Amino acid sequence: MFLRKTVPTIIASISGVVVVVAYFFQITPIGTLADHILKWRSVIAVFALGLGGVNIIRLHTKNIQRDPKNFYSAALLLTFAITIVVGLTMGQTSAPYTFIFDYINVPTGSAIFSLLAFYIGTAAYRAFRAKNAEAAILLITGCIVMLGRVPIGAKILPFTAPATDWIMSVLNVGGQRGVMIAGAIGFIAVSLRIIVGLERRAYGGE
Amino acid sequence: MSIFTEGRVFDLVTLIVVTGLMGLYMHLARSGLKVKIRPIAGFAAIDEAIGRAAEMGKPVHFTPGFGGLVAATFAGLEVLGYVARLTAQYDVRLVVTVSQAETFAVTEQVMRQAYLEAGKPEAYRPEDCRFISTDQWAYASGVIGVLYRERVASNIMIGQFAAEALILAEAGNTVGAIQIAGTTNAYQIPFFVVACDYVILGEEMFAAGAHFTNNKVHLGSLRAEDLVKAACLAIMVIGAVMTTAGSDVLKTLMSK
Amino acid sequence: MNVLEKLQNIDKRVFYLLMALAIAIPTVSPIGLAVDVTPAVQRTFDFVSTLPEGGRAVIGFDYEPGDEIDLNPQAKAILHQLGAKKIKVVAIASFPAGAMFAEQCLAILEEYGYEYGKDYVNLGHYAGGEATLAAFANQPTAIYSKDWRGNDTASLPIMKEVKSMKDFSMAMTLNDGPTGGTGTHEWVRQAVMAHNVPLIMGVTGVLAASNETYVQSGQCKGILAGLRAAAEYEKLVDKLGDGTVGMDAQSMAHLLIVAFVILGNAAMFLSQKAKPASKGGAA
Amino acid sequence: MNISSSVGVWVGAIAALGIYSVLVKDNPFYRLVEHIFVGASAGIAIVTGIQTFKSQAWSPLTGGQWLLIIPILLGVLLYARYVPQYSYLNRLPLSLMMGAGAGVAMRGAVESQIVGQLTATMIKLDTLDAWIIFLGTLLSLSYFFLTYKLEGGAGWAPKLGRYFMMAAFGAAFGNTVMGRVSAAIGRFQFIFLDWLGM
Repeated sequence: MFLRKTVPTIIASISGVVVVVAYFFQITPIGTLADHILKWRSVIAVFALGLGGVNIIRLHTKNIQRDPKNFYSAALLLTFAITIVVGLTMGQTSAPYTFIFDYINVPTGSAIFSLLAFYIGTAAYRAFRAKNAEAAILLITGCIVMLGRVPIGAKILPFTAPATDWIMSVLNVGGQRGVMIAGAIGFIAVSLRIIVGLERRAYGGE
Repeated sequence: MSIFTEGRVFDLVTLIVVTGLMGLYMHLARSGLKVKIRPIAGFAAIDEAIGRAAEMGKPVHFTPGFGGLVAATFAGLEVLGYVARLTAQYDVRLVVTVSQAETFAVTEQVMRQAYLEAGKPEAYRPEDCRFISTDQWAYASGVIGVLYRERVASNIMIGQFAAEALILAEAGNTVGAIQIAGTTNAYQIPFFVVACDYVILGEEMFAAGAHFTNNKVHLGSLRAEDLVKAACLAIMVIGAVMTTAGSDVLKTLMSK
Repeated sequence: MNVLEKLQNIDKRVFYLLMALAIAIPTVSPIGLAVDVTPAVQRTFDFVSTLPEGGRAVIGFDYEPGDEIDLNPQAKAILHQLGAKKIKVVAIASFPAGAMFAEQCLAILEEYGYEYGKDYVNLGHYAGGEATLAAFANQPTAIYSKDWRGNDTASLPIMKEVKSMKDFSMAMTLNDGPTGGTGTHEWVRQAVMAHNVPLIMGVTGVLAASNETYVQSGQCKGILAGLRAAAEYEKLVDKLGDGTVGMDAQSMAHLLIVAFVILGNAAMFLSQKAKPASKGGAA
Repeated sequence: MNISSSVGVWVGAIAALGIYSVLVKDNPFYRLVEHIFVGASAGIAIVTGIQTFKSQAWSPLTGGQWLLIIPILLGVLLYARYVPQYSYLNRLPLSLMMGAGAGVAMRGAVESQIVGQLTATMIKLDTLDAWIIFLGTLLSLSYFFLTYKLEGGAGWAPKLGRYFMMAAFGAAFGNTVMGRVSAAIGRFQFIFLDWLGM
């Protein structure tokens, strides 16, 4: 009971409180302790990566066991293993490792990112329908800003360029701020519940 | 030299008042104060989404997003607890994808615990709580893969999201999943609004505990949050009136 | 399903194909859609036009991968103008990747008969931000004993001509912000305030507003902001390039999305008119 | 056309085509690229993690910073979850990560988001624009009252607040298109110019 419930709550409370106090007060021992805690947290996070590695290996070996012809899972495990072996034995500046990074990781990542250019259009086509007042507002500000941002838009509808500037610097501000202020109050509430041990479930407590 | 950090004194006072108020109302709620929460459509839709998956015999996908252990992720994990218990009860398969390792470490525990609480610990399949990759775009591509290949009936995304938000939401829409999403990131909410069926806007997502279980303490803290919002409204009105009248006193005080 | 309903539920793949064409066509052959030259860009162009033929320019490639989409086209457009005026170019970079971008952009000068080492040089990356730039301004060879290609700078004819920042008739920074590299403010201090060398800037779109103050104060002779400025500059130097391609693709992509939105709404309203009881398209 | 002879360019171009193929539908090509990408990037994460561990924990520890034994032990305890009778021990490291995370979230929320946004709203109300910013902020915040129901006279406030939020969302959406299209232009240039040499 003690190790299961009480100690984790105490650890969470102390870590949270120390980090907060160190931010607002200039008390050297607390400041040092907070630095330690944050550093410890990043060290523990490295161990968490190991859990992720175990999960990847478990999932994909299971996939292969279930279907020995599942060569996708085999390809994933193979690149996973090669990357780790190359990175650890030859070093992060070696040519094979930089090849993986520069020619597999970076371009594939950029390609995934650029899918957004396509998705943003279909999402707009589907959702920007003036079915009710809210959808109409979304549609109107969205389209004005889209046109106002490109020279040809301003050529077709000259009002869009100044309207875009006005929307971005005036109309847009209130809505953004409301979301941010309310969100921050929620941040404090959820953090407080964790620090006082009310969200034990979140770290697997009962 | 003062023990207070300069420029953060007013922030400290704010924090003390806010947390004090929250503590007080959590206590009041526990000792009998009745607080009711207004309906939040996105949360109500979660039951519907899981019911739909049960009818169709297809899985539910949940992701707490791209974030590490930050406030929005905590809210996502809180919702995951309820989602996992519900799916366990209805015998619906739940696939969870995670990007950051520290978040994964917690997610796995939340899921296991939820199955235990639902009385079905044996139904928990470790390989359905998936660590994809800490890389934002690898995570996005992996989630696209899960949504397509597991043929999910419902896609729930609540937590911290960045630019990948729309990729996940469009992929979910393409496979015809009913989609419920929530994030506090004001720059990503628009993409959920256009691509998902239900959106839990910003702070609403922190009310999950109160919504699903009517947890008294949680309801108390929500009441305190509302009082803080009311105070913020009052301060903004007073501050704007003062500034208009030519006085910067309040602004200066708040920057201490 | 009638036509109006179909127009409300067009297959996503039709849109994807059109979007791919909207981006691919200008990439393969620039169209040069209407781009009006704004006063800020015109001012920059006019300033560079007043430089003496055969003068010298130092260009800082102060940006990282991701921002080359905006800044490489700006660099190339300016280099066309400098090349036509036979102005010698010395490139430096406060980011390692900046030196690589410099190498890509400087290739343009070969079109104008430039010779490496004599008419232009890519000195490569320097660490240390403003402090190093200040030292460079006092004595360039003290910072660079070798150029990016590995030559001894002492052996290069162009480096014999530049003993200090004062030997340049113009400085330019292509900049993506103060984090990590040398920011625009540091260039104002080291080029303009310390050595009185006129400075122009090329920045990413988001940095335009914050750097406008230097133009108003006269410390910056001209500013180019984002891909759009690159497209405008390409029009001025009459060399349609990546900036025009980018703006063409942007214009077409934006128009395509707006057109689809209008189509969806028009179809929805027309079908509602036709059958008042029916509901709209998919959520 | 002058097709590239660089292996790296070919690999990058094939990967990009594989990713784009998912726009048509899920297919073996996309699936393979996705799996290789996920494998490589997760491998990179592990390698980076081990380097971080060496430089931030192991080297300082062997250099005499003994306190670092604490997070290392706690880190090892994360794996207690695989041993049923000791699995509860993994709550110890989790509680430290959660607690510290909560602390960081809390201090950040007050400073930059509440106080900063409040003072930014205290503006001189002498123009229509200023009033729009001011009222927009108040009304959208009023939408977030969760335990008080604004009824009757005040019932329109959260509704108007939602309108302001929708206007902001539309604007943010429209404003983002350019950056996303730029990313696609970058990839297309890579495919057509660097790879195919057109």
